[in-house]
Amino acid sequence: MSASDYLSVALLITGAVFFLAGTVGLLRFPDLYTRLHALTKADNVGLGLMIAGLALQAESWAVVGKLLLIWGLVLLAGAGVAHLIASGALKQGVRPWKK
Amino acid sequence: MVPSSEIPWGALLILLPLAAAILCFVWPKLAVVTGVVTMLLLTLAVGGFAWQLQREGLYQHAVGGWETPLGIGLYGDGLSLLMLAMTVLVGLAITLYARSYFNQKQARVFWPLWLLLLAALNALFLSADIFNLYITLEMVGLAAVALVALKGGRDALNGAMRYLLATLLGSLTYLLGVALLYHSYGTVDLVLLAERIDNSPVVWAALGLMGAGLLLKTALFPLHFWLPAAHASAPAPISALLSALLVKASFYIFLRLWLVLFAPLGGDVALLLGLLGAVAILWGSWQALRQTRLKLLVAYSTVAQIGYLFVAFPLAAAAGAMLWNGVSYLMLSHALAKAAMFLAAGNLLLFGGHDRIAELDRAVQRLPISTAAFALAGVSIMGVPPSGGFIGKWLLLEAAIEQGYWLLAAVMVVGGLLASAYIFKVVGYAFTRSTATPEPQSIPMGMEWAALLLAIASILLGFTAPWVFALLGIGDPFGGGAP
Amino acid sequence: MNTALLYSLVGIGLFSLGLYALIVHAHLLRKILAINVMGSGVFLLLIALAKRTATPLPDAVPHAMVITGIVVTVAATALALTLMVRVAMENHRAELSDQSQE
Amino acid sequence: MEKVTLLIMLFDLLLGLGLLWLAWQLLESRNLFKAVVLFVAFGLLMALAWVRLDAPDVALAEAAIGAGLTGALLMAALAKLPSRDKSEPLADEKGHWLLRLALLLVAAGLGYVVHSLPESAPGLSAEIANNLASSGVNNPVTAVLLNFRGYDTLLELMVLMLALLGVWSLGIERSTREEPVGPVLTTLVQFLTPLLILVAAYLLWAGADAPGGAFQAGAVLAAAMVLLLLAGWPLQGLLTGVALRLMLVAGPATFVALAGLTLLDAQLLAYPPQHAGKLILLLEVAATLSIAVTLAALFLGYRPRTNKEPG
Repeated sequence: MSASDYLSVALLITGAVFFLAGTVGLLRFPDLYTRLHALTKADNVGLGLMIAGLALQAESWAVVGKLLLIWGLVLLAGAGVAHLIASGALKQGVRPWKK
Repeated sequence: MVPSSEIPWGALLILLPLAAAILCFVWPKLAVVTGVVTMLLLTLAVGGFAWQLQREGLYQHAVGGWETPLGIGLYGDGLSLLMLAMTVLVGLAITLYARSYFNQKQARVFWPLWLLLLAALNALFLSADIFNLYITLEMVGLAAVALVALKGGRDALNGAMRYLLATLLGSLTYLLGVALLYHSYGTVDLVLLAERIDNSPVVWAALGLMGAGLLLKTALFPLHFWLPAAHASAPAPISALLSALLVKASFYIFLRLWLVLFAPLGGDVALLLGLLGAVAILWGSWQALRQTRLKLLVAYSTVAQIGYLFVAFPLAAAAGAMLWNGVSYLMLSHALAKAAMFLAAGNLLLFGGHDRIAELDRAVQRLPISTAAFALAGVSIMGVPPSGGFIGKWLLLEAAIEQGYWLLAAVMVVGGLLASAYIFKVVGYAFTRSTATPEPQSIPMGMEWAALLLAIASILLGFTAPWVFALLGIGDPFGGGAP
Repeated sequence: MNTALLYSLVGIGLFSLGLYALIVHAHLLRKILAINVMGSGVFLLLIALAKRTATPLPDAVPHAMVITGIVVTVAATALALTLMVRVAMENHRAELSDQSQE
Repeated sequence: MEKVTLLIMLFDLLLGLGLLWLAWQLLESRNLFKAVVLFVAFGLLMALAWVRLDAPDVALAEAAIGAGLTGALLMAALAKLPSRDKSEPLADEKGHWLLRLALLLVAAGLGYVVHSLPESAPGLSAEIANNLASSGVNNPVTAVLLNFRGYDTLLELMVLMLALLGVWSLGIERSTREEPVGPVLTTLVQFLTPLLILVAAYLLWAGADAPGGAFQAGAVLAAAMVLLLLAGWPLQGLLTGVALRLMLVAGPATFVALAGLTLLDAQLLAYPPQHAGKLILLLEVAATLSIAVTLAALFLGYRPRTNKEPG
C-alpha cells in the first residue's frame, strides 16, 4: 500500500466516524432541531471526508469532478431541506428543546 | 393497391384503436366520430382477419422482426378469432349505446379510454408472450377501473377501488409466475414454453400463482368478492363490457395457459376448478335470486355463469376438443346476452330513476324494447333452446353425463332452473303495476336498440354453431399439443 | 448461499409481507403501500435470478421487464391514490365501505 | 480475497434483512406519514440492491420513479386525506394466525422452488449479445426496451396515458398554495432545475451505450417539474390545452406512427438496421418528453385548463 492509500483509509475511517456520530445524534438528541443539526452536520463533513478519500483513488480527473459534484449536491440538498423541515416545524409550533 | 390478403389485419387490430385513442385524446371534439369510425373499421378488420385465417391458417408474426425467444410473437388461431369477434360484436353495441349515454365532459374521458381498452383487448387476444400479456392485462385493468369510476358516486367509487386492488393483486401474482417460468425455461413465449415445459416444482408454483392471479380477475368463486360491487355500480355500458369482455379476457389467458402448459399435469387441479365452478353456479344463482336491485342481480348472474366455464375443466381430458368448443360458445353467448342484459338494465334504471326490481312498474308496456331485450337475453342465460347459451350448456351437460359426473350435471341443471327463476322474477315485476311511479325519463332509440340487437344475436347464435366451430378449429387451439 | 438466491428469497419475503398487509389492513393507503412492496418483491426476484449467467454481465431481458414494471406500477399507484382521495371524501374515511347507498 | 467476499456477503445479508425490516415497519406503522417516509427509504435501499445485482438501469429507474416520484405522489395524496385518517389504530390482528401460517407456507414453498432452480442459467444473454450489433444501441437494456421488445414499451406508454386519463377524470382541482415558499426553496429550485434538465439530457444521450435512457431521463425531468410545482411555479397555468396534450402523446404517437410505417413493410416495428440507432434516439426523445410531462401531470392530480376551456 502506498502513502495515498493510507491517507485514503484514514479519510474514509474518519468520515465513517462522523456518520456514526451523526446517527447516534439522530437517535439520542432530544428534539427535532438538534437532531437535524446532528444529521446534516455529520453528513456534510462525513461525506466530504469520504469523497476526499475516494478522490485520492480516482483514475481520472473526470471522476474527481463527479465526486465533488455529488458532495456539492448533497450539501445543497441537505442544507436546503434541513432549513425547510426546521422552518416548517417552527410554523407548526414545534417548540425547541430547553433544558 | 395492396391485395387485401396482404393487409396486416392482425397488427391493425391493435394499432388502429391506439392511433384513434391518441387522436381523440388530443382533440376531444373529434372523440365521438373517431370512436364510431374506429369501431366500424375494427369490425372490418376482424372480418379481414377471419378471412385471412381461413385462407392461410394460423397467424404468427414476429414483432420487430426478432424471432422468439428474443422478440415478442403475435399469435392468432380460431380461439383468438372468436375472442376478437366477441369484442367487436359487444363493442359495436356499446359504442352505439355510449354515443347517447355520456354527457360531453364524460365523453371526453370515455372515448380515449374505451379505444385504449379495445386496443388492449385485441392485443391480449393476439399475444403469445406471457410478459406482454401482463402489460395488456394491466392496461385492461386500469382502463376498466377508470371507466367504472367515470360517473362518480359513492357506490361506483367504492366498486372501482375494490376492483383496482383486486386487479393489481391479480397482475402481480401473475407476474411472479411469469418470473419463475422465465427463469426456469429462458423464454416468455408460449409456443417455446410448451416445447420446453416439464414436470418440475417451478411449473406447479407457476400454475398456482398465475392461476390464482387470473382466477381472481375472472372472479371465480370464492375470488368473486369484488365483482358484484364493481359490475353493478358502474355506468351501464361499462357494466356491460366488464361482464361481457373483461372477465373473459383473463379467462382466455387462463384457458390458453391451461391448454398449452398445465393440462398434462393438473388432473386434480382440474377437478378442483370444476368443483369451484359448481359452487359458483349455485352460489351466484342463489345470490342473484335474492337481490332486490336489478343490476346486482345481473352481476351475481355473471358469477354463476363464470362457474359454467370452469365446470368444463375436469371433463376436458376425456371429452376433447368438442367440449372446449362448447366452452368457447358459452363465452361468446354469455358475452352477448350479459351485455344486452346490462344495457337493458341501464335503460330501465335511467327510465325509472332506480333499479329496484319490485318497482319496475309495467316496464313491458312503457319500455317494451328494453324489456324484450332483457327477456331474450335471459333465454340465452337460462340455456333454453334455440339460444347460443343452450348449445354451450348442452355440450357441457352431455360430456358430464357421458363421463358419469352426475353431481356436475345436476348442478348445471339446478343452475339453469335458478336462472329461470331470477329472470322470471324480473319479467314478472315488469308486468306488474307498482305503487310509486316516478316521472319517467325518455330513452334514446340507439340505447334501446343496442340492447335488443345484442339479445337477438345471442339467440341467433343457436343456429350458427357448425359455422363457428369450423372457424374455431383454425390452428387447432384445443388439440392439446403446441398452440 | 449465493447472491441470486439470497435476493430472490428476500423478494419472496417482500411479496408475502405485502400480501399479508394488503389483506389485513383496511386503510387504503396501507393497501396501496402493500401493493408497491409486493411489486418490489416480484421485481427483486426477476432481477436476482438474472444474475445467474456464467459471465459477469447479467441477463438484460428481466432488467427491461422490471423497468417496464416500475413504470406500470407508478401509473397504477397514481390512479389508486387519486381514487383513494375520492373514496375518502365519499365515505368520510379512507376505507372501503360495504354498505351500498340506496 | 476470501475476506472481501465474506464482507460482501455480510453486506448482502444486511441489505436483505434491512429491506424486509423496513417493509415490515412501513406496513405496520401506526402513523401513515411515517409509513410514507419509510417507503421512500425502502425505495432507496431497493436501488442499492439493484446496484448489487448489476442492474444500474433499474437502480436509476427505482431511485427516480420508485422512491422519488412515488414518494411525492404518496405525500401529496396523504395531504389530501382528512386529518383524522392519517394516524389510526391498526386492525385487530389476533385472528390472523391462520392467514400468517398460510402465507408462511406459500413463502416457504416459493423459497423451495427458487432453491430448486439451477445455479447457473444464461437466460437470453447469448441471443442479446448476438443481435446487439444490429439493434442500433450498445446498452443491452435499451436494446431490449426499444428494439427487441419495443412492442412492450409501446403498450407501457399507453398505460401511462390510461392512468393520466383516469386521474384527470377523478382528480379534483385544488387551489394553489397561499403562503409564499420563502427564499431558500426558491433558490434551491432555481439552482437544481437547470441541473436536473442537464442530468436528464445526459441520461437520455448516454442510454444508448451506458445505463440510462428514456424512462430514467423522463423521471428526472418530471422531478424537476414536481420541484417547480412545489416551489409555487404556476406550471399548470402555463402548460394547458392542446399544447399540453400534444406533449403528453408525443412518445406514444411517435411510437404508433413508427409502428404504422414499419407495417407498410409488412413487419411490425422492424427498424432497418442502418437507421435503428437514429430511430431509437427519436423514439427516446419523444418518450422522455411524454413520460416527464405525464408523471408531472400525475403528481399535479387534476387536468390543468385555461379559463376559456370548458370544465
